[in-house]
Amino acid sequence: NRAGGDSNAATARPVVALVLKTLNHPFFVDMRRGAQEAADRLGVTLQVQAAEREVDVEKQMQIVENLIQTGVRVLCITPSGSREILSALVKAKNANVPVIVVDTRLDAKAAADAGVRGETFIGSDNYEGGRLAGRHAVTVTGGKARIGILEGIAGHETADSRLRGFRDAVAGEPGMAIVASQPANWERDQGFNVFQNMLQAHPNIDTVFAASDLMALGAIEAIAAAGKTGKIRVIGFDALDDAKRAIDAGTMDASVAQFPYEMGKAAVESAVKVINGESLPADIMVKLEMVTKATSGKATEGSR
Amino acid sequence: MERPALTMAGIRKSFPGVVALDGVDLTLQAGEVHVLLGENGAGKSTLMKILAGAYRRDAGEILMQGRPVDIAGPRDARALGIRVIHQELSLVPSLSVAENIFLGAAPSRFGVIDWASLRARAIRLLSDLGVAIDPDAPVNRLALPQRQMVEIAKALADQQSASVLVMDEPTSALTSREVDVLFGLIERLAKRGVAIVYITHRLDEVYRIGHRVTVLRDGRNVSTAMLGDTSVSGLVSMMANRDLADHYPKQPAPIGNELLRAEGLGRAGVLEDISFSIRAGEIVGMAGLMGAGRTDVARAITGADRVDRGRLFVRGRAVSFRAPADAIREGIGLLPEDRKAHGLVALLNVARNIALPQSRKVAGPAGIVPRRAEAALAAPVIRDLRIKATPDQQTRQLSGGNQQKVVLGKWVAGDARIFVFDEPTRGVDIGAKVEIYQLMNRLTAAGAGILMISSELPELLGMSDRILVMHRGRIQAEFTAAAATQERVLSAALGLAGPVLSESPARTARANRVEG
Amino acid sequence: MKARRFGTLIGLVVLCLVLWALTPFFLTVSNLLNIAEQTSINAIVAAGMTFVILSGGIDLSVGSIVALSGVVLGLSLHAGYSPAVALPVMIAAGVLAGATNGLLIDRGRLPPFIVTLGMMSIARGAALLITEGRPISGFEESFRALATARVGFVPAPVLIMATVYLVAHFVLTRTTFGRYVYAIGGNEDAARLSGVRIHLHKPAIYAVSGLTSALAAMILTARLNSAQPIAGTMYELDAIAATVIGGTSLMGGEGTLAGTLIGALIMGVLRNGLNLLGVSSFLQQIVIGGVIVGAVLVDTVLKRPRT
Amino acid sequence: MKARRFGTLIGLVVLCLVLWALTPFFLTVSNLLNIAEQTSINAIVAAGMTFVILSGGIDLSVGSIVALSGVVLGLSLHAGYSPAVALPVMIAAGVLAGATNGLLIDRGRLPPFIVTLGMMSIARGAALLITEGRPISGFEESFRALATARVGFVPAPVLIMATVYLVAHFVLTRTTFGRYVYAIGGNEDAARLSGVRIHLHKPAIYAVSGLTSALAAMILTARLNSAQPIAGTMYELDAIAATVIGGTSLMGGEGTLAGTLIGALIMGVLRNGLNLLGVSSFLQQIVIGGVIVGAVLVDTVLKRPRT
Ligand SMILES: Nc1ncnc2c1ncn2[C@@H]1O[C@H](COP(=O)(O)OP(=O)(O)OP(=O)(O)O)[C@@H](O)[C@H]1O
Ligand SMILES: Nc1ncnc2c1ncn2[C@@H]1O[C@H](COP(=O)(O)OP(=O)(O)OP(=O)(O)O)[C@@H](O)[C@H]1O
Ligand SMILES: [Mg+2]
Ligand SMILES: [Mg+2]
Repeated sequence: NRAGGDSNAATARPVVALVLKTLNHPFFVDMRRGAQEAADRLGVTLQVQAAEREVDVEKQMQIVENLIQTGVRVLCITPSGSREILSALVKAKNANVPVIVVDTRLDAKAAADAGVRGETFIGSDNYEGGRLAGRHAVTVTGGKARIGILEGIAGHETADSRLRGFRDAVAGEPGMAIVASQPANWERDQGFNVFQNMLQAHPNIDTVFAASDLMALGAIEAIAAAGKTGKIRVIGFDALDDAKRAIDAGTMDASVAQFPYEMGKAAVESAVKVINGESLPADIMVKLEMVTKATSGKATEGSR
Repeated sequence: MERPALTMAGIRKSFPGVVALDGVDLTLQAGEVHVLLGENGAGKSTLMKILAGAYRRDAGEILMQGRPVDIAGPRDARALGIRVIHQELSLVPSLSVAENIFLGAAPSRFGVIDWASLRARAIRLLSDLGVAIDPDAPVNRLALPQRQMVEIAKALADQQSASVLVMDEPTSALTSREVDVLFGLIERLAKRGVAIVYITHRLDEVYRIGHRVTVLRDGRNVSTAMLGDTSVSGLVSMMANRDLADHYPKQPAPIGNELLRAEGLGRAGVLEDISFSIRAGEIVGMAGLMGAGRTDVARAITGADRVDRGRLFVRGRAVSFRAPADAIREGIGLLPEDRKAHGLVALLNVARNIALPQSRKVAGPAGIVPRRAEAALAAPVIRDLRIKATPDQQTRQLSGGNQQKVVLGKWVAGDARIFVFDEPTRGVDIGAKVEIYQLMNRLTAAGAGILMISSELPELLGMSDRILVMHRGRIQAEFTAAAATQERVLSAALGLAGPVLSESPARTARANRVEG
Repeated sequence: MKARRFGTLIGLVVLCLVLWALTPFFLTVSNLLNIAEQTSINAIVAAGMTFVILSGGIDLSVGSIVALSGVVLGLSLHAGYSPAVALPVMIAAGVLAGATNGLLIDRGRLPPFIVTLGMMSIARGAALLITEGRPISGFEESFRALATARVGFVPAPVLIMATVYLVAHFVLTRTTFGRYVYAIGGNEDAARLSGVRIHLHKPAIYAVSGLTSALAAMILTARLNSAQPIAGTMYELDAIAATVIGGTSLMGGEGTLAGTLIGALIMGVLRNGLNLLGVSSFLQQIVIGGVIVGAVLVDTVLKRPRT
Repeated sequence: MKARRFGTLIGLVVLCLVLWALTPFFLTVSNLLNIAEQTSINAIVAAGMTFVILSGGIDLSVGSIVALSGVVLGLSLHAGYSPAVALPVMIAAGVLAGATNGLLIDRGRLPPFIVTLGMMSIARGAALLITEGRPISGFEESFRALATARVGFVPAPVLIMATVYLVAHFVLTRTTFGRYVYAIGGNEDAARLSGVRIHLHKPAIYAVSGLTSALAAMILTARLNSAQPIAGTMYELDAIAATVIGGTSLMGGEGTLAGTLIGALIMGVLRNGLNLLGVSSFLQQIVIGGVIVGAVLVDTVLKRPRT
């Protein structure tokens, strides 16, 4: 049933598909760039597709279904839903398209039930990242802090794992009090507004954890507007370029770096190995790192 | 003869499936009142819409003062001094009366409106017209006749530059008092040299103000003549290509049992102590000046509006209507005053409009409409009322008079026994009027009762068995057909006469009624 | 009306021809089935939306009702109820939410836009609240068959879509309720004065939209093997676009279900084609926007009467 | 009309009283200034939206135009142009996008919903394309003053909002253009027959909406010190909600800017209050939805004529 794909593959370079959650977020933009770099280097054609909204797993499923029609050789995917995407991956399996899972793990049990096995998983753990941020907060505050949290879109898996990790890390510390936790929907301007409002109710907040840097950057502007720059530690997630600049400027304390560029690169490299029939390890873990003022120069280099 | 102010020659216009105008000529002299006559759908409004720039003509030419002109849009028409009062009202409901009058022509500097001068000019214009309408009131607060007066005022907003004034049935919503004022104004304008086209279905008006007449039939000229050289029956036979013996062919039916009785109906600020009855075989006329509350009575007894006080009986049984559907179930049908707003679903075809009140019957208990069932229901109605349309035509494509007939047809098709007709012959041609009167005769002969609200006194006097006269939300007087004269009805409508001039069956009945 | 439907159909055919010329992957049986299956959810939501828009209203809450009825379904199934119980319950939830819209619009005389905007927020919040924001996943094969089964070579969602359209078309064209939908949309006052019980039919119209949203949720849940409280985001825009591309007037009173189906297919074909062609995501948004406007433009030009 | 504005104002006052009773943080000068500042962006977008809705249209593209004109601004500033050059350029971009909407709607006789839905997708795609999906951040203090400066104790965005409202109010109530907006919305045919140049004014109306979107983008970019291609998502719903809560009829022809401002404030106060009270994220959506419907319901009940 893949006659079209075969004739295509015979004449042209093999096609590797990278299906992202979205391309609206710098995180995935970086991932694509890493992947593109590897594709150019290794002589494969890279097809990048993404839904318009990060959480739209049904649209992602459609993209997978459509790409299968074109006879791609390998499918790299950052699942918008760790269980929901399995239906699409079953279809990929039935069409003999090997799958490489990036950034967000498949739900192990559900994947086993569905009989889906990714060739490999490339990424870092959001829950671990959250814990890293939490432990960092404990260290730098000396175990005593009044914390405000900016949550992501309610019901969003990635945001939830990061938050759980952070909460678990500070839970054991009696001095670490989470005084407010509000959703800012992963948006910069909502991060601003929500944190501005939070400061009204809790002027003594001294530490902010934002589930993504976009919200953290909004909070930084709210802090500046309140004239409290330097008095409130801001810890973000993703180590976006803007965040690193803020860390260098001292307006932000730290951000958890996930190195999406590396993930993208590794994804395409692994895909080529699959095409060549080489075997892959079950997991390719990309490091997680706390980017602080001390490390930021190095971190910036690493992700490019 | 001096050069005509306006010449339209060989005008053609077709719509998908209809040739509305087929080479029509019209010549207007400065200072004349030129009456345009024709049956419903003859093409009068279409011809005037071409003049107004609302439609593009397919062929033909238009000359003003002998020079050919191109009218590509409403602005061109205005610039040429052409002013049009359209048949279907075209006001902006949420804007004030004053703003509507000067819409598109407000006094302004650098785009900033001079409100003081705008108001002052509106007040002057309205008082010229002799109407007491608040210039600051939004138009959607006005009743239909008042809107009509605003529409007239709007066409006269800058009379200085007007050379041609078109009035498409301006009096169809007016009562005699406003008609008199309007006619005075038309005469003044004509004296000043304005060429006036006057479209009407009220033949009595034709001789009051017209100088010449042009008759159209089926989109073609039939004739143009000096009015002095024609007779009413001559005009009628030109329009309809047949003779009408009697304009008010009233045929008294045997009066039977009481069908509907209202007792002391009232609604704060609108209606007070409305009591009357309608019996089988009876046509009860209702007269009154603009805003007297006749429409409110019609709505109150058909479930369209709630009432605060009073009781309603159908065939002696007390009823209370929560919605028009309840009244329809009791066999009451309302022909509303404003067909565009309340009568028609313009996007639905003729058959479905006619069948709408009868949906339950057409469909049967399961609610499934058999194919062509509506067309089957509508076909005889279209034939009987001589509606110039096919069952499948969208009603918005019909001429005004034919739309009116469709609204009427909705009730004729059903099994209503009590009809409330609010201005039933508005915009209907003379032939169709007689058909409607004959239809009313047939209905009463079959035992129905009719409440006929009308602003045309001759029709009320000609067709009613009894006449109720309203004044400021009350029933001011009641006349038997024999006792009613134009003068007596008018003075009651003005509130000059005593409360009841003749014996009133409804009131007597109420006085004698034993509680319980 | 016929010319109009025709116009949109021409748009669809042209689009297909263009894609056929551009990519060999487009015109294959498996891809066309693929498109039909992917279109089914939007098409079903759009069928209910067509009722609402024909009646002169709008329903922004469809996406949230998809989410809410979906999680009701998910929770019922996980609580151990069989699909025979869970499905009626979830459909009731959708119908109820829709009817609530209709009641508020009718009794409160509120603008449909605002009521359904409120419901959009409320139903979404409720879906998140009862699941604590977590998806509910993993259902039995018997239930998942609603998305995965094939009858002959036709996928179940396509069959469900076809059934919905046949029934809805019958209701709209052959029943009094259908007539009333058009009459209310064309002129609500005239309809009321003609004896149409608006208080009964308006809530029913929005309930239909709730019903189709629930049916879409059923397919979606089976398809993803998961009921997500964040499902259905932006479905309202897709459904409205399909309806309007299909020639239904947002003023109400005019339109057909066949048009809506064609509208939904245009969107489905377009998305599929852009994926097949490997058009970049950003460019896709531009092309989709352009085609939406273009499709309606072609249609309007074809339909425009000479005046 | 007056009663109606009054009704919404009552809603705002009641909301404030409730929040005052529930939390001591609400009624402080700094918090009220916060609210005013946070409201400014939505309020400015809603001012243009009010023009469009008054004229009987709708503009779904405002959020995307915010993003597009924002990134145009960001790129111009980063390319080294001074704000004196960059601001006119970005405003031109917004006005152009709006005017394009208007031209398509007017000349193509297309439904505003569809045209602006298309533009929503196109402008968003364009913003993403020219930035490759990345934000453009870090601007000079001279530019950032547009968001951070204070005149007396009044934040600059609040001043800009006030200016926009004063000018827009003047235009709507005192100029021929403003009255044509109402006339076109109230009865387009009548306006045309009265000689109003629809072909001129309709594009202008949508251009106004593009203009206010660009002004909002200016504040947003200065405020966040970043121009993002994904900025402004869902702004259309907030702006429409503010307009309709403020008593403007979606049918066109009726409404005031004062109402829209109150509507925007209701939404701003509500979001602020929910943050202050620490209401959970799921519940927030339910409460916001409820208040939107409730506000309009109260207003409608107060305004309703007895029939
Ligand atoms: N927009 C339209 N589309 C299709 N047909 C139309 C349209 N407007 C008018 N017609 C048709 O053109 C013919 C002439 O209509 P017109 O309105 O000019 O009649 P009229 O003489 O003014 O009648 P009335 O006395 O009833 O107002 C009618 O058959 C009508 O159905
Ligand atoms: N929609 C409306 N809104 C506000 N006031 C109205 C409305 N319709 C009518 N009125 C007012 O109610 C009063 C009675 O009007 P109604 O239409 O019943 O009078 P009428 O006797 O039927 O006169 P006509 O039929 O000649 O208009 C008038 O003062 C009128 O201004
Ligand atoms: Mg006419
Ligand atoms: Mg009346």
